[in-house]
Formats: sequence, structure tokens, C-alpha cells
Amino acid sequence: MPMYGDLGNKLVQNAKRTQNLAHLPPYQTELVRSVAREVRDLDRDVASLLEPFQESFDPAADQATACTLLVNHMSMRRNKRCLLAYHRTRTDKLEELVWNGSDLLDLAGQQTGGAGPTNGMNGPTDSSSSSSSLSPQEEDYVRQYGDLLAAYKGHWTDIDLTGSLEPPRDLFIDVRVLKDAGEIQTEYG
Amino acid sequence: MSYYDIDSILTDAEKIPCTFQLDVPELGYLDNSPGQTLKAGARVALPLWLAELLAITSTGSSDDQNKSYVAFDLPHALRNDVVQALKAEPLAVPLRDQSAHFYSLATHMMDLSEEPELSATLRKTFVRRAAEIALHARKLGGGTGKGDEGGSNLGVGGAGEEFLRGLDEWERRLFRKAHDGTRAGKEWMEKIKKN
Amino acid sequence: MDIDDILREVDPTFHEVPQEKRDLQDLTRAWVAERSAPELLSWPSDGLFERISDSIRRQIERIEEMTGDMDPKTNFALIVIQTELERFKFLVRSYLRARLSKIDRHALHYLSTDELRARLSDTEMAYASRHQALLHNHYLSSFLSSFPPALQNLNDTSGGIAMVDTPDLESAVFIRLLNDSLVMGRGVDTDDTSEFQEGDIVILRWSDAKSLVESGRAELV
Amino acid sequence: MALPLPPGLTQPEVAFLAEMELVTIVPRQRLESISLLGGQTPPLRPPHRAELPLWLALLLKKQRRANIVPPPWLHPASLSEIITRESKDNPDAFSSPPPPPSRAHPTEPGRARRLAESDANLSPPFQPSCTADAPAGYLPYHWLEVAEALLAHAGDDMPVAAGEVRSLLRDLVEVRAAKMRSSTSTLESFGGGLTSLRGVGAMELAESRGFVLGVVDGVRKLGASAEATRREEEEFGGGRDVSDDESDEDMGI
Repeated sequence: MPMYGDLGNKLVQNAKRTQNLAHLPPYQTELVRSVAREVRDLDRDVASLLEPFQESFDPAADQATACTLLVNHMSMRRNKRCLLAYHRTRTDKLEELVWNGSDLLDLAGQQTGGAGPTNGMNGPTDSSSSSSSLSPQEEDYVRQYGDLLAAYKGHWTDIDLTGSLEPPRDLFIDVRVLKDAGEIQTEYG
Repeated sequence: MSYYDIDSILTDAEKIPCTFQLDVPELGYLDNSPGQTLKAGARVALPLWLAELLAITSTGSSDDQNKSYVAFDLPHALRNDVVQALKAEPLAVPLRDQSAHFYSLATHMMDLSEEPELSATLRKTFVRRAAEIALHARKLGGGTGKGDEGGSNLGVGGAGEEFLRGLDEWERRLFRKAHDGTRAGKEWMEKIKKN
Repeated sequence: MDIDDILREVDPTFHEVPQEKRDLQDLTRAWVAERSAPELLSWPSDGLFERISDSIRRQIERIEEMTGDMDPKTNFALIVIQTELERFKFLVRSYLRARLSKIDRHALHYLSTDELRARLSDTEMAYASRHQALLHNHYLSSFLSSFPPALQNLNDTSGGIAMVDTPDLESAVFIRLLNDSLVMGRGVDTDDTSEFQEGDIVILRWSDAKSLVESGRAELV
Repeated sequence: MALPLPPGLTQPEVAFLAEMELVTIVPRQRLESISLLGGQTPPLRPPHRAELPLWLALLLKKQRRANIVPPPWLHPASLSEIITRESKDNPDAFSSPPPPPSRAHPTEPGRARRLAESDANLSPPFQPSCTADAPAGYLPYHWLEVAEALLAHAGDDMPVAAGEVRSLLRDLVEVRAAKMRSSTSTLESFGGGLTSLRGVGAMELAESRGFVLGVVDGVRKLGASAEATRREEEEFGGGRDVSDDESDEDMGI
């Protein structure tokens, strides 16, 4: 018997794998929908459990109901956490790609060019005409974050914020060229 | 304990043996019997994210203020024979077989109930195994002495491989850090000679 | 020999450190500290980055002027200037990105109180608020808007685990003592207090190191 | 992710930092002062020595415009002395770092100027410890980076064959690596809150940082509940929960 939270766990396991991948695996549209649906179902259960009590529910007087309510509440929060962490893991990845200068076309093309689906979760629901591994919302996010980063970079145009994070080596190659031209100046040497 | 942290969320999914302290008609599904009442005394393995709050929330019962919805035991991964084995020979136990989030799970449990002896044993275990992890990481990362690996760069050998396979998530991260540190040091040394 | 040189010879304590040199030292320290601290440190309030940003701009202009000059002597100076410029650019870049990365990870935390907000520069504030808004929007449009209204917040602290992630201030760090100091460090079994000498390197929790670092008695390494 | 690097400087970053160390050069050519972002460079007038940051000294050296004077601690006699100290005299600890300026002898030539108040809080790489007047017998914080850079690019400026210095350095690296290892295996079985790594070098630290701090943090987390219990007990003296009334009585003792 699958229990509340099990589907959320699948999302998080997917996120765990995503962390270790260079590319972004397909967005789990169906799984996300199911987990969100579970939250709404639980919320309805809570409402119907509370209905007979009007506004005056006393947990100490009806401990069994209180316990069920607590379980439902925790399950909703658990699902919310799983959904947020799943999406956050992916936006982290997307932001990294934006920092590295990939654009939306690169990202969208990953799935067709890449190793294909990495697990069995992308059922027929994912097979819209475009085979992007990003959800439409994620595509929007990439655009918006790209704009945000560009705006921030604009304050620091001279230092090239997306430049290398490796400390600069000296300009030795240039120097060697210079040596040929500049070896003349030995007047004081 | 971070809300968005994937490992923390996965740790919270670990199952804890719990005993219900009251009848709950709606929760039969937790014990594979949907539609039936979950009876007081029923033993159910609940994920930590659920067990934790059920165990610390008071029922508000007038006859027993301390009574909570469930009582819990230490999870299977932390049972006594595992702890005894770790005490005897910390390197011989594949922690990952107990739980991929062994230490993380343990810290949760120790927050829930005081386990001073467990805490002391696990700290010793962790430090002892960390030293071993560093040793393997140096070998794989290409440490200072080149001669002592004996052939293959992956010269961990059977026992070593077995040990590394048994690392839990904390230890894997530690291994990666040690390995990266050694490798970056080596790369720097090689680079400086070229430039 | 100029007047400073003469003064320096007769009076060994005459040693006015030029602003540029001090700025380089401050920038370097700020970089090392930000790369090492588990939490976001304060944006320097003394105009350090405004000054550095200005001088980088001026240096780039100078390079453009010098590039036309084919005199080999100028040419070598140009190499030196460019090499140094790249070093400065790297320091500023790595510093800014170390900060952004911390701001990204704990945005809601750093936006939560006036005191924490004061650590960010104006540009960082604008970035952090906008980034957070983008994320919230993204969650809403992806799934969150279908939730019951009470569950749509991103800053709940009830029900088990707080949603606003915070940096772990108990993380261990390495510091170097800049003065002889008495240092207190909390541990699991015992809390230690020891006298350390200038130059000593010590491992302790950031929460115990912080006041030493902020008062200039120690620095992160 | 704006910065895909672990906390703390990486090895290339440490090497970059070490390139800010001042070294002493002997110019082979005149060079006028250059206005850099970090201040004016001194005008170079052969054969007068000058002090420059390592990155600039290396640039001049590669151009054969200058020779670099190796710091006294890099001389074979000094290295041998340090190796003896590290392996025999004090096998458990790193040897002492060079005395800080505030403790340096005020009459020692070449050091007095560093007593100037504005320099008081200087630390590596800005506290000169790799110049020609640095003391022999002490390894400065950036010893390995500076030594390797000089050997790689200014080997012919060494007082003896570079190979000899190199092999001494290798011995030293070995001796100290073993120390780093043993210090990390003892330091965390602790439950104490302070661990001194006096005399450790920047590169050594960078190599072990992630691991060492990972172990310390792990021990802290595994001990968190035990530590909380200890603190409660210490606060309440006996370990029993003391109500307000009782503590008032206690205060009257």
C-alpha cells in the first residue's frame, strides 16, 4: 500500500541523481502533478475531518482525529518540501548553466542530443512536440534569470563577472612575443 | 538540517519502528489495512518525518500528560549488535548496508532521545574510519609517494574496495573532499613546472 | 631620492602606507575571508569597492591609450599593467561571486532582518530580492498555486522544520591570530580557553571565531 | 550557481595569493616606476636591489630583466636545519613560523621599518617573509608555493644546484605531510573546542582543509546532543532541573 509521501520521495531521489549529472534530466511533469494532487486530497480530508466540529475542535477530547489531522498535515508539508527541493535542485542547475553561458537552445537540445531518458518516469505525458527536458516554466525561469544576471553584471562591466574562476596565469605567451621585439633594450643591463 | 537539502530529505524518509499508543480509525492504511482502525499497540514502521512529530506531540490526555501518539524504537540500522560491532572493529562494518544516511539518521535519533553511549561510539567510529578514508583517498588521488601504490593507480585492493563500498553519505562526501584535496595539490605541482 | 625616502631613512616609523597598497591588502583580505566564512560577511562600508572599481576603469583607459605606443619600454610596462589588472579583476570577480553564491543559497535568511540586509550592497539587495521573487513565481507557476493558500508560503517555521535555511554558524574554520590573544572554543566534551600567539593557526567553530575576526584580532585563512 | 567552489581557497588560489609575497630582486636593466593599481613600483636601477611582489619578479626574471635573490630560509643549510628540527627535535609539531614583526629584534637591520605602526597588523602575503632579509631557519606561511615558483622559474638564481634544493624540499614535504596526517587523526577524537596547527603552510592547509573541517564538523554533529546535555548539566551544577525558587535558595549559600 503506497503511503502519502512515497511519490514525493521519488522526486527527491530523482533530484539526488540530478545533482551528480552534467546535464538536466527530463522534468517529471506527471510525478509533480501527482504529488501536488496528493496535497489537495489531503487538504480535503482535513476539511471533512474537521467539518463535524465546526470551529471548536479539542485535540485532547478527540485524540484519534487529532492524530489523523497531524498525519495529514505532516504529509502535506512533506510533499511541499519534496516538490520545492526538486524544483530548487533544478533551478540551481539551470542557474549554473546560465552562468556558464549556455542559452535556452543549448538547454532544450540537451535531451535529444544527450543520453536520452535516464529513468522510466518520463511517460507519454512528456512527449509533446518539443523534446525539451525543461518544463515551460523552467524555460521562462532561464530567460528571467538570464536577464537578472545580465543586470547584475552590468554593474561590473569592467571585471567580466562570468569570466574565469581560475586565478590568472601570467601573460607569458605575450611576453615571449615581446621578447623578440624588445630584446634590444639592454642599454643599462 | 536544511529544508532544501536533498540528503536531509532522504534521511527523513528512513523508517523508524513505532508503536501506536491509541486507536486511530482513519490510519489503518499505515499498517497496510486501509479502511480499518489502526489499533493501539500496532507496530508500524513510519518514516522519520512522520514518526518524529507523532512521538514528540503530546496527546493532551488528562491522565498522562507525557503520553504521545506513538512510542518509537531505534531504527534497525542502529540496533545494538551493529553498535557493538562498531565498537569492536569500526572498519569492518559496511555502514551503507545499514543505511546510506547512517550518521545523519543517528544524529536525528540522538536528538529525539538521549543516547550518550551511542554518541561516544559513533564519534570514535567516525574518526577512526575517517583516517582510513583519508588513506584510500590519498592512494587514489596520487599522493606524495609514488612508489607505495604498487602498480595500478586504482590499487585499493579487495579489502579497500569493500571498505569504500560500505561508506555512508557523510563518509562518501569526506572521501571526495580528501580525494579532491590530494588531486588538486598534485595538479598544482605539475602545472607549476610547465608554466 | 625624494623627501619620503629621506624621512624614511631618518625615522623608521615614518611609513605612510599609500591608499592603493592598503586597498589591495583590504581587497585581498576581504576575498580570503569571504571565500572561507560559512556566512555572508558585511560589504565593506568604506567605499573600498567603489574606489577599486574606479581605478580599474581608469587603468583600462590607460591601457587603451598606451596600446598605440610601439616603444618597447612602454610595451613592457603595458604587459606588467595588464598582468596586474587581470589579477585585480580576478580578485573582485571571485569575491563578488562568492558572495552571490551565499546570497543565493540563503536569500530569505539574508533578506529577513534589517541587520542581515545591511550586509548586502545595494546591487546585491536588488539582485537578491529579484532572484527570490523569480523563484517564488517559478514555484507558484509550477505547482504551488494549486496548494491550499495556507501552504503557499516559503517562510513557514511551523510544523517540524523551518523553511528558511540558514548558514551553519557552528561550522569549523581556520583562523590566524593577528595579535597574541586568549581564545575560547566550545567543544563536544570540553570548552577550551588557550593563549595563542600572533601568527598561530587555529581550528575552531566560526561562532567562536567570529568576534575575534570582526575585532581584527584574527583573520580567516 | 555563482561559485562552484568549496569554501576556503583552492590550491591555485593559494598559489595566486603567494604571488603577492615580496621578494628581493637584482635588476639587470633600468626600469622606470610603473603606476599599478596596487601602487607605484620602485624604479629599478642596476645593481641596486629592490623588493617586488613575486608575480612581477617572475615576469622580470622570465624576461631576463632581473635575478631573484632566494630568501635565506630556502638555502640548503637552512632547509636541512628545519628538516632536522621537524623530524628529530619536534616530530609531533610543525616547526615555528618566522617571528612576527612585533617580536622581531628592533635593532636587526632591515627589520626596523616593519615596526611602523601602520604595518602592525600585516600578515602573509603582505608581511615580508620571503625577501633577502627574511630570517633563515623558519618556514613562512607560503613557503611551498614560493619555493616551487622560484625553483621552476629562477632555478639558476639558487646558491647551489636547484636539484639539491628540490630534493631537500621534497624531504620536508614528506616529513610535514606525515604530521598533517597524524595531527588530523588525533585532533578529532577530541571533544575539545580548539586545535592548534601552529606553523602549518598555506598549501598544506588547502590540501587538507575540506577533509579536516569535514571531520571536525562531523564529530560536532554526532556529539551535538551529548554537548547540549553537558551544557545543561554545567549550567545547573548538579544536572537536576532547578526551578526558580530552588535557584534562589542556591544563591543564598
